[in-house]
Amino acid sequence: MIPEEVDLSVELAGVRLRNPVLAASGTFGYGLEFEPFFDLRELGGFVAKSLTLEPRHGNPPPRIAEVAAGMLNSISLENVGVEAFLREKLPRLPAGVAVVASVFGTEIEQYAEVCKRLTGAPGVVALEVNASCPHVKSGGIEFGQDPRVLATLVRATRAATSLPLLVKLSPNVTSVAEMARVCEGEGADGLSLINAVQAFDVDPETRRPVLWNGLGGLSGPAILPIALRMVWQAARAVKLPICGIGGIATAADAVKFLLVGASAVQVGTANYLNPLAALEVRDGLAAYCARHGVARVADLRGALDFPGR
Amino acid sequence: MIPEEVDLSVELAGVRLRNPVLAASGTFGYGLEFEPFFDLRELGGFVAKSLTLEPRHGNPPPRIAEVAAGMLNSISLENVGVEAFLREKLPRLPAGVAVVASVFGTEIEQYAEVCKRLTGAPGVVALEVNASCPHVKSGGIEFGQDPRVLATLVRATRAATSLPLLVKLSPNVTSVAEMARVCEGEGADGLSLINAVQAFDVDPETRRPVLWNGLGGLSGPAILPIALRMVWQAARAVKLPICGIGGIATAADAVKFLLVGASAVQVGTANYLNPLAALEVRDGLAAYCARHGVARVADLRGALDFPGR
Amino acid sequence: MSAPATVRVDAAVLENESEGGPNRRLRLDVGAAWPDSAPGQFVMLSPGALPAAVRWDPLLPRPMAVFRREGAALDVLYKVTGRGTALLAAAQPGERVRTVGPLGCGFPEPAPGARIALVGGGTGIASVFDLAVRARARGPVTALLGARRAEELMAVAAFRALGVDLRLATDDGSAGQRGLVTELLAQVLSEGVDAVYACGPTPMMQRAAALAAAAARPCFLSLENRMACGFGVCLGCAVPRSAPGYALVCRDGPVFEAASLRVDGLP
Amino acid sequence: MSAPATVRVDAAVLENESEGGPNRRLRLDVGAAWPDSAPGQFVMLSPGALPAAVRWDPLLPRPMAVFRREGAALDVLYKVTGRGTALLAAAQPGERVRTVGPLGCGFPEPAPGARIALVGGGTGIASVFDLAVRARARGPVTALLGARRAEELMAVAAFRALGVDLRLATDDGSAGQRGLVTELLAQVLSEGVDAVYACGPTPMMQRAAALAAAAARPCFLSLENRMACGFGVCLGCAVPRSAPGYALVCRDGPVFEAASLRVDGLP
Ligand SMILES: Cc1cc2nc3c(=O)[nH]c(=O)nc-3n(C[C@H](O)[C@H](O)[C@H](O)COP(=O)(O)OP(=O)(O)OC[C@H]3O[C@@H](n4cnc5c(N)ncnc54)[C@H](O)[C@@H]3O)c2cc1C
Ligand SMILES: Cc1cc2nc3c(=O)[nH]c(=O)nc-3n(C[C@H](O)[C@H](O)[C@H](O)COP(=O)(O)OP(=O)(O)OC[C@H]3O[C@@H](n4cnc5c(N)ncnc54)[C@H](O)[C@@H]3O)c2cc1C
Ligand SMILES: Cc1cc2nc3c(=O)[nH]c(=O)nc-3n(C[C@H](O)[C@H](O)[C@H](O)COP(=O)(O)O)c2cc1C
Ligand SMILES: Cc1cc2nc3c(=O)[nH]c(=O)nc-3n(C[C@H](O)[C@H](O)[C@H](O)COP(=O)(O)O)c2cc1C
Ligand code: FES
Ligand code: FES
Repeated sequence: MIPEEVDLSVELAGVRLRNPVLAASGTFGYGLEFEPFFDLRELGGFVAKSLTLEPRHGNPPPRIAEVAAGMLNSISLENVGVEAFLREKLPRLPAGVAVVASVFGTEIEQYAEVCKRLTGAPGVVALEVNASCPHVKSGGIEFGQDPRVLATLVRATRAATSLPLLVKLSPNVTSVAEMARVCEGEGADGLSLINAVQAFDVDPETRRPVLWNGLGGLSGPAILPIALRMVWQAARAVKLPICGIGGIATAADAVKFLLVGASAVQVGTANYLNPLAALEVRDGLAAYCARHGVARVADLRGALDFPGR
Repeated sequence: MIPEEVDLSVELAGVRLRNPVLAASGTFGYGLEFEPFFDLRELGGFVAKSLTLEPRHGNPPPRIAEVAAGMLNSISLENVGVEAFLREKLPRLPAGVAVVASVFGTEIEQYAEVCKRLTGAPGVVALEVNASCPHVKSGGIEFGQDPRVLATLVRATRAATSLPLLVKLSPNVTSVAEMARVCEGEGADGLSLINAVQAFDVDPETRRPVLWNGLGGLSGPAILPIALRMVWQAARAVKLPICGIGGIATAADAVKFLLVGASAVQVGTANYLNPLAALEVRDGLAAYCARHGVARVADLRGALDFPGR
Repeated sequence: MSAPATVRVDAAVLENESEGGPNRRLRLDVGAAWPDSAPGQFVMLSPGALPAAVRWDPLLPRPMAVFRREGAALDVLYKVTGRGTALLAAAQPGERVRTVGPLGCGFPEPAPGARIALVGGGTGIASVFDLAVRARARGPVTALLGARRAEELMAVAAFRALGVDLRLATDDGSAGQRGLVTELLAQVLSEGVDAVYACGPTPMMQRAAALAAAAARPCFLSLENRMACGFGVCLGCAVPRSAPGYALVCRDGPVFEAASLRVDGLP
Repeated sequence: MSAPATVRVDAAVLENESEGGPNRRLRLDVGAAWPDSAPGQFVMLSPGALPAAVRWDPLLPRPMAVFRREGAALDVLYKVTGRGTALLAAAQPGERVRTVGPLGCGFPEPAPGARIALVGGGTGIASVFDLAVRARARGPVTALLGARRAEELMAVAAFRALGVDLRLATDDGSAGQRGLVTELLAQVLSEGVDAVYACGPTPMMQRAAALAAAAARPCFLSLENRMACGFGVCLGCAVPRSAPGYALVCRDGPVFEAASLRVDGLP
């Protein structure tokens, strides 16, 4: 599927990846769910569902709804907890799958503790600190929206692990560049952006919010131009490698993120409608490179033609 | 077209409107452009293209592009200037059309001066201060994104006019509630939100931004759930009446904004694809009220069924 | 039971015809390699035929029960209720519908000789048909089908052709008994039934579960939740368990023993 | 000239057929009340037939020249280039396409007896056809049509049927002269022409304008810009005037005298 002559490998935060296409946290389960569809080693890697110290149940239904070219979710970080992940999920993955573990907590100490426990686990190549979950009242929104809180979080998680540390930023901020600089200053190895955009929808017939929680996160193709803007802004603000996320469903979408400065990309919501989406993005990216005479996909990074800016 | 029994009239910032459906600034020209399609007096009113003290030429092309369920624009506030508006546009509108004049400037003094000149012009029932244009470097983005600057702007424009003063907020902020409170504190009579969301898109074939300006504003159905979230948040933060804007294309969309707390709505991008969109929203709103036994459309305001929140 | 294989095919539409009222039957060519499915399993279908160019609205696939499988042909019975099904209704023969499946865990096999009652309400009728097909060889089957009006009743002829004991109910009495299908269930339970299998709107399933519990009979519910993925990764289809926490309809269900859920908390 | 009336109709597709290669002809029933249009005016068409349920992607209508009007039937010749035209190509007879028009200011009428050259490149051919129809009664018309390959040349038979002086150019020589259509224009200008009317890709129009200017002949360009509204309210279709500032292609054009524009600044 990959033309011989194209070198798809990239480096992200010190990790060598087979190719720049990963699957995004919360859209790829613990990887195992995609085994019926393809060999997970075909991807650059995947980010597992965000883990907390203890298992979490999440919000009552309805948790999802469809909107124009996108969806809303308010899962509220239901997950099996870090111990069950290490014991039951990780060992079942085939060797050679690059797993990025995503970390979440309601207190900074919890984040740090989860980071500690994940460090050294076989197959886990990096950690992604989810500072940006848009629908947990006591959690993500504050961490990722306040530069001081974010700094504390990055410092604590940085100290808790020797693994490469990615920080996943919230899009619900006035200046993503400021948040990017905070992460760089506190020793993060890379950034992932964006998480879902805070949103709301209502059923005019029942007059109720479509989600039990009211607020939810908007994801899917609708947010791509917002995500691309933020990656472009972050890439100009910091030197850190960036994993671009938001609405990616085709190889052309992925190319856009690389051109504005991302080193790799994550496919999210598209996995739901097409379980082969990430694989198809990988194949299409290789075809794009072959068609455009790009020998190394890494050369696309920041290769936007936008003189003077 | 309007069932007899439904009272569609609403009050917005002290202005009595025939119905709560307006057309948004920059999507309805100076009104005259829609005369081939319907009688402008059928709407609650319209917001004219933002006016500056002097005429402005705007950005070079390309200025627009299509994205998933939306569009990007970087018009950069091309307009005829306040004097030409008063001399050439306003007098040609039929009597009885409620015109909201939108005001913009690169300095606060310019805003204030434009407000002064518009005050007293026949047909102009209110002013809308565009504090939120997402693509003018020296202008909108700073006014609407910094609470202190926004406060100064509202104070100055408030002092410059006796007309009802609406402030149009930027969506590109961490807390729209904070900005809403600033406007309330400085004596605004109402809020309009949201303006277009800052965004970026790239053509992977040419590797160039799709817009000459790179950055542009995302509008259309894609942003509706973001707009609805912000109106909901603003309505809970302040007592000011709110004009809801963002992705409205059908009566059901308009109902959603009223339910989360808007007093009126503006139809924007939908006018492009359907020059009768605003009229159809008005008709559909009347039909919705008739079907649901709502005697006065004003009763829908804030009638969300979301106990405990 | 080891999970059967799951595949994605862009299946050609073979037929797409009205079944009366708002209901239609879609026949897809899923290919000979399509895995066998158990009664109660489902597929995720793209909301309408795949367009001539990408269009992202509506975005999410729609869950539909496997109504019948004949070689490479897979039938789905669906009701046009909203955007996705309206667009599916416009799919022309030769166009393709993205199909992922079979998904979920179906109905448990009835014990040999057990007298079972199947309760189908509205679109839920499609979910219990394959169970009727397979169960009637094992023991007596009573099928209770309900809908608002006669024309909304799905698959009546197909059930009739099976030769099972068939009873109908409609809200307006235009077919069978006037009233709710659960009133039929109450009757049938009093006549003697060993297990209940139900699919339909939430209030119907809550009532069916209550009736079965009162009669001390096991009750299996097939839930019709909103879904984004259908295979356990979005966590969007959660329903409350009777134990703390949530089950996923697409992965742990769609069929659940009623007692394992907090049925009053179903969406 | 007082602006002609503009209307919005959801026009039924009467025919939608291949014209060879990537080109198709769409015949719409716009109704008898559809206003007359001048050569060079255009319509905005929804990107594909109106769907069975609202779908917002793609969102914006596409500008297309009025190729021909016959009673209630309006013909558009289009090339399948991207999402919108691919979806239009799938529109079936009986489906409806939202149509707003006629829009813009068309070509000025040639002076009686004037020898005019029409230059059409690619999809621009469709924009100059109606001018050929009307102008040939007033004076000698030379039509120069160009495209990449023979099969991409639009409307050759229709031009031939008009009996105008017709010359073709293709990049690969598969029809007419090998090379650019503007090379034909250089020839024809040297043979003697009073005015040039051109529509096509930007480089073609820039070259046509330069050639006409060198020959001191007036040159009218019909521009094919991206548009959102088509009637002057989005300000998205701006092109630089030779005087400071911008003109709107949809309102001030699509036809402009070349000298009034900064043609090197066209997008
Ligand atoms: C496992 C499973 C099997 C199913 N089998 C069938 C089947 O065989 N035949 C069939 O016709 N339907 C079946 N359904 C239901 C079907 O998925 C929905 O009717 C369909 O998704 C509606 O899509 P739509 O786009 O037309 O409606 P939408 O526009 O999405 O919705 C229309 C209205 O229905 C509501 N709604 C949407 N989805 C659901 C839902 N799942 N449950 C309750 N309300 C909803 C919406 O809020 C809205 O008010 C099944 C569902 C599940 C989970
Ligand atoms: C007044 C006017 C009259 C026109 N008349 C005709 C006609 O009669 N027949 C016909 O086939 N076409 C005509 N066009 C051009 C037509 O509008 C575009 O080809 C069409 O919009 C492309 O839509 P799409 O969705 O298929 O392509 P898209 O997916 O939008 O685009 C495909 C590619 O073309 C580019 N593109 C899109 N629109 C334009 C444009 N307007 N100019 C240059 N590049 C563009 C895109 O950037 C992309 O690379 C006319 C344009 C105008 C302004
Ligand atoms: C249902 C759902 C659950 C998600 N869960 C998580 C999560 O646990 N942790 C996280 O960092 N991001 C989570 N995300 C966000 C995605 O990883 C991604 O950042 C976002 O959806 C934008 O990308 P997309 O448009 O491609 O989906 C979730 C998204 C969805 C739709
Ligand atoms: C092309 C274009 C031009 C606009 N110009 C203005 C403007 O001059 N002043 C202003 O306040 N808003 C302007 N807007 C923003 C709209 O008024 C509206 O706030 C925004 O588009 C969101 O609404 P919508 O999704 O319904 O379009 C413009 C929007 C578009 C698409
Ligand atoms: S539908 Fe996604 S987890 Fe069940
Ligand atoms: S296309 Fe909107 S102004 Fe010309």
